[in-house]
Amino acid sequence: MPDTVTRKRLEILADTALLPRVVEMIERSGISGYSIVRVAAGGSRASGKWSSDDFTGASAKSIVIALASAEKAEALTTEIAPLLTSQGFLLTIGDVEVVRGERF
Amino acid sequence: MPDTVTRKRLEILADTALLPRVVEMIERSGISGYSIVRVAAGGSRASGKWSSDDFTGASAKSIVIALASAEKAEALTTEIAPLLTSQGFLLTIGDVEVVRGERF
Amino acid sequence: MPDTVTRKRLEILADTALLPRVVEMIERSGISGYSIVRVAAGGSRASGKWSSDDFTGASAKSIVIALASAEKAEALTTEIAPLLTSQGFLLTIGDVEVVRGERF
Amino acid sequence: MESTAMQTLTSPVVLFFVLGFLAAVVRSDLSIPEQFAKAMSIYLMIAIGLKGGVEIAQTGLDAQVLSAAAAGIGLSFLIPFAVFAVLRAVSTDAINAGAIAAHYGSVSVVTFVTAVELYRSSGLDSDGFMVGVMALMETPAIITGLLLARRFGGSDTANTAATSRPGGGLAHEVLTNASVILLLGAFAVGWIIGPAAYEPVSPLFTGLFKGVLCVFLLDMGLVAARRLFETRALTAKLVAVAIGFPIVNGAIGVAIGTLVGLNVANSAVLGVLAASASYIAVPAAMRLSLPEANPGVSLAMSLGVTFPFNIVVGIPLFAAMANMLG
Amino acid sequence: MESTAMQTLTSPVVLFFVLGFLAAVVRSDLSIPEQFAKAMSIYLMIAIGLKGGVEIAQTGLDAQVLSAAAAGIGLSFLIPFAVFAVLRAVSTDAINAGAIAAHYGSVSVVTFVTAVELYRSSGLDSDGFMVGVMALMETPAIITGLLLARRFGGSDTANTAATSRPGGGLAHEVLTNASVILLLGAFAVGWIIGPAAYEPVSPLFTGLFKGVLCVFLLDMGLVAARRLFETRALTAKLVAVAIGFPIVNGAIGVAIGTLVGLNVANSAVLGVLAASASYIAVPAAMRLSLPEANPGVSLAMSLGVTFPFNIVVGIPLFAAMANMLG
Amino acid sequence: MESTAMQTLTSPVVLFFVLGFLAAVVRSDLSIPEQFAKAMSIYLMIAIGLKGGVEIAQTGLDAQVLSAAAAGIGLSFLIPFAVFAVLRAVSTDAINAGAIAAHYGSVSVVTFVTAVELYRSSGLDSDGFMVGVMALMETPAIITGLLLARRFGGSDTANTAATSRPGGGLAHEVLTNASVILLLGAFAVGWIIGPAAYEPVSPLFTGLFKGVLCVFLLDMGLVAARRLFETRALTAKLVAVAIGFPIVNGAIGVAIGTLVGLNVANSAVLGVLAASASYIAVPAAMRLSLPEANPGVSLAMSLGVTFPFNIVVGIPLFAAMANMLG
Ligand SMILES: Nc1ncnc2c1ncn2[C@@H]1O[C@H](COP(=O)(O)O)[C@@H](O)[C@H]1O
Ligand SMILES: Nc1ncnc2c1ncn2[C@@H]1O[C@H](COP(=O)(O)O)[C@@H](O)[C@H]1O
Ligand SMILES: Nc1ncnc2c1ncn2[C@@H]1O[C@H](COP(=O)(O)O)[C@@H](O)[C@H]1O
Ligand code: NA
Ligand code: NA
Ligand code: NA
Repeated sequence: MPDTVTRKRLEILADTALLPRVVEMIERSGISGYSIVRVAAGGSRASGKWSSDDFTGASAKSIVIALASAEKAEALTTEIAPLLTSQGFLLTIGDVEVVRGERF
Repeated sequence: MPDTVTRKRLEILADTALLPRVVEMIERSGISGYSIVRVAAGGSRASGKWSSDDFTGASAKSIVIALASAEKAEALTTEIAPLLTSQGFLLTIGDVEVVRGERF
Repeated sequence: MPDTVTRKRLEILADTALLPRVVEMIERSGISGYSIVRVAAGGSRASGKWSSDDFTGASAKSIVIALASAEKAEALTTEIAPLLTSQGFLLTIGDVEVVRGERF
Repeated sequence: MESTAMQTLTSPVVLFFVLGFLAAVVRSDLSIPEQFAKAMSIYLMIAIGLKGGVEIAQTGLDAQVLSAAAAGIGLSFLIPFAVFAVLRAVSTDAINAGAIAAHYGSVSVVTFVTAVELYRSSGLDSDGFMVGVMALMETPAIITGLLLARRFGGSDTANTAATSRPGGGLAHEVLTNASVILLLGAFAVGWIIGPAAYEPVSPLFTGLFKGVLCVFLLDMGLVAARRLFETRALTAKLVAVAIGFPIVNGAIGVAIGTLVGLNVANSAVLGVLAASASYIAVPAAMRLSLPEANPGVSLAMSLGVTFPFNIVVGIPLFAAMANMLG
Repeated sequence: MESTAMQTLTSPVVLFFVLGFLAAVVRSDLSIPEQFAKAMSIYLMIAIGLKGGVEIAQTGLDAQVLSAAAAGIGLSFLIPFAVFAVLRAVSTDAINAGAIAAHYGSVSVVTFVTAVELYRSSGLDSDGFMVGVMALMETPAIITGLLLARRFGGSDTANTAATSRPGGGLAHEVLTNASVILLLGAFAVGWIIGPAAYEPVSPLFTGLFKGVLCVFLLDMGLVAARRLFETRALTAKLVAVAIGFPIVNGAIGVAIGTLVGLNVANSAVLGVLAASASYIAVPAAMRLSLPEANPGVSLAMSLGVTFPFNIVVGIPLFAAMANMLG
Repeated sequence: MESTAMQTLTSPVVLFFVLGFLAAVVRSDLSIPEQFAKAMSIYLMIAIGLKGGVEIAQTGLDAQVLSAAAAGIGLSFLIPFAVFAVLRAVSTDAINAGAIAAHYGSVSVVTFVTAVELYRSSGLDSDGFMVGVMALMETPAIITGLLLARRFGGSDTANTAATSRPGGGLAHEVLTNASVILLLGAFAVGWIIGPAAYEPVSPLFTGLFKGVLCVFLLDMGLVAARRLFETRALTAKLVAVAIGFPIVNGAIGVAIGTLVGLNVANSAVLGVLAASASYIAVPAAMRLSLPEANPGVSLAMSLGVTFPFNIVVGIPLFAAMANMLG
């Protein structure tokens, strides 16, 4: 098996309407790239259920996935932290093995 | 960097038609929320390939993502375990770092 | 809580057009199944932004998720490694707990 | 009748189905986007509901209506018993036999629509109220299928799963099902507004109807062929019964239609409804209420075998039967 | 006027809205695929823009045009002040009051379209340039709403968030908003091509228009009812003001329309525009510029209460008012 | 010819393209949902295939048909050689030169459709069989492009990747490609059913055609402009050749069309086909068979430069050339 190294996998759950701000922060943090997946539906005790079939798009959420080194992950976490409270974003950071880790 | 704590990231791969039952279980377990992502296609040695382009929707799968404390994750796992066998759901539990972990 | 064991969660970010090759490799590696999620948009410092709303589908990406034992994960990693460079795929391997791990 | 058979095979609707089927056979990457296919099926249900209702508003309630409705509901309740018995005889387990029986007791909207269109092209005009009959036939079979699976399947999942659902149980599922709501809702709207107010919306719902049906059948061909060839669960016996069911059920439907006094066209359509098997509403209900059943088998039968059989052979066949009996 | 009220309640457009609403009330699983709904709203905006432009190409610029545009822009800028004051009086915090005020100052494209169609059916023909007026009314309210939230909300987020966006700030957002571009762009295309070149595209944009509107309103009914019942943030007071706002704003709109010299039909439509509240463009802008506001509240009010009220009561009411004043 | 140029620039089809292009230039957030765009392209291919087939059913096979087919296939095979040579001269590496050459040898369905519509509006009616010619021109260029890349690119990936695919290699990919299946399949259906059976589906496939084309070109404008401005790989030299290619290839197409005896309209259309470059079928094939090539470059050229050039300048230009030679 090729050599692997440990990197961070960041997952940010954010309002689709606010993605431009998240992307901007990722770009500023020096992370090499990101990928966005649409959330189809969701729910929480705080605000009830929603579904992407609601054509207003007002509740639509997306998940932004970014692979990054520990330092860049930390930089992004610091920057995005205020939005976690004010906008109800969720951020998780997990450890993953990657091949050719020098890219991140 | 803001303080982070370790929480569980649960991922449940389930039939889209059966999501109401999964959601009910999540709600009962006291987990604060969940997000659903559609699976576009898949395959297994057991049952061959499928794609969401099949308009009957009979094979459609979704992934439910829920962030939770270890205890709530355990409660959900116990409750959902029977369905893993009878309905062929897949459940994975991973460790992730989160900011403001008191929410989960 | 039911017994859990540790397994690998592989995530491969690949061009949607090239998925048949990825699927072939997964099948060859003996992994029991896989699920595909569409990426809606993304960006990188290398090649700029793209969105799935571009009807040509030329930049479209997908994420392939596969749960597997450590050995099968290793087999797939070895096989897919050349494509990580030539095609710009991303592969991450994370540890997750699963119930009924004998299936993978 | 011969003219109907010919019309069937050279109708654009059937040819597009064949095109889709062949495309899947040669493993083309052609596919119709999921949400577009759903949009077309919503369109088709609204259009036939609406037109049926407008027709009732014009012609008033016919003496045949109540007989047709009773015959339809009866068929949907009872067909599953026969289908279940045959399946048990070819050694299907009770859970799957119950699930498949529910599919065959219920109906296929697209088979109905295709039959009505093809019959009309050959001068056999069925009545608007048959849309209502179809809507009534969608769900009774689900109840019979579940009862049989539960009674003989030694499982009480059917019971628990259905009743533990949020929103409350099987009755709710059966009555608020999307296709029942769309068909009966659009039917009611058509009945209220009548022909004058239908006029301005007719370019969408009448003008485009046959064209949209062609495109939808292209997709049906793709999906039917993929179901047929990619499912690993289909045995020769199951293929045989999936051809036998529509022939027998269709003949019974035509006969009962004639018996209760329906005219030739309506009897033929009742035959088509009895012969057809559900592949949208019932599979979804079965996943919820009978999750141990394997959806691969029932769909490969209803969509991969029975649907193509009805489109190509069944539709002209039931017209011929109705002509003979009528 | 009575005829308008009757026409409203038996129009297929309104009945499909009611059908969708009821389907959601009985918790049916019916849903319209997201991308199909977006496609329909794009279609509706192109169609009305295009037809408005073609009409201007035929009739030329009317003396009423400038008055109507000025009245519309004025209403969009000013309505938020009144709405904001009322909301503060029923103890909404300043941030949410500002956000809601922006919704009510702006307009609902579908309410406009439905009104124009229903008025036309009862012989009340408004002018094509009213589409342009609607497009101009979409965004000024966003500016007022943000100013109010920022001035009284003790937060400068509104400011920073908007100006820190890539592509440059609020002005850009307001001018390049998808619906503004579509409406004014299609309007310009219609104006350039004129009636002769419109002819070959009219089967799509005129022929299907009312039918598509029916299907879209079915979806509006579903979404409105779900917003109304699933939002936990709606209080009785907020429901009351969400009914009061369209009545008062609509009356003001009709009055100002009559004052600046619009004819009866155009005054009624200006009333509808003033009475209606945005549920697509403004919520998106508010998420970006005023993220502390709760989109659940404003949408439940505009979509769950005000929209149904306008469709069923408001549209005939403003026609009656315009008839009385005109 | 002048009338054609004028018609082009004030045609709603072209104006909607310009609108989309401008919307992207001002960075509007307007976008057409992905599945809706795919649905429109499926619709357009079925519609032109069907109408072409119906026309053949009426007129029978013309003496020009075989010449046109041979000319088309020849052009698709040979154009890539010239394009490849030019690209190598402006120092593109062999892999990318091969990929781009395949794009230019193949065709753009929408450019074809737009040309046929615009020509028809100015009285220049091409024949239905040209749809078949287009379908035949879609894929030969893929083979030439791959051969060139493999021969001069020092890589054998092209070979392995294609042949190691499930379903079996390049030939399969080339023949079962979704657009080839749709175009030729619908063509065959049209030929079988003929004009009488086409009648009931014509409201969808003829009535709506030009309107749908407008909406699709709106999306093409958005995507073309975004490709042009967001790709970082486009150099001034590449923009220049992406304008030079359609002029030269188009002129050759018109000349060969005239030489093999096609009438003026068909020659002009053959010129448009030669001038146009693929942006759906070929990019997908290249990702599979030549993954080292950068899709950003080829798409920015074919969609961002050549497509707009052909829509605005090329279409009237080739009509003028054909008129001069014919
Ligand atoms: N614990 C969680 N795990 C996953 N998704 C969540 C969680 N909590 C909230 N969400 C998502 O965020 C949305 C809004 O949640 P909230 O802001 O808590 O009302 C929900 O509808 C879910 O889509
Ligand atoms: N090991 C796996 N990793 C990821 N997804 C899987 C795996 N096994 C099965 N699946 C998904 O579950 C579906 C049904 O699998 P099965 O129930 O094993 O036939 C497949 O089509 C995949 O979408
Ligand atoms: N670090 C990353 N994390 C997540 N996705 C990425 C990352 N880098 C690249 N991508 C995805 O891969 C696409 C192509 O990236 P690249 O090949 O680096 O130009 C981007 O548009 C993203 O969708
Ligand atoms: Na049946
Ligand atoms: Na308003
Ligand atoms: Na070409």
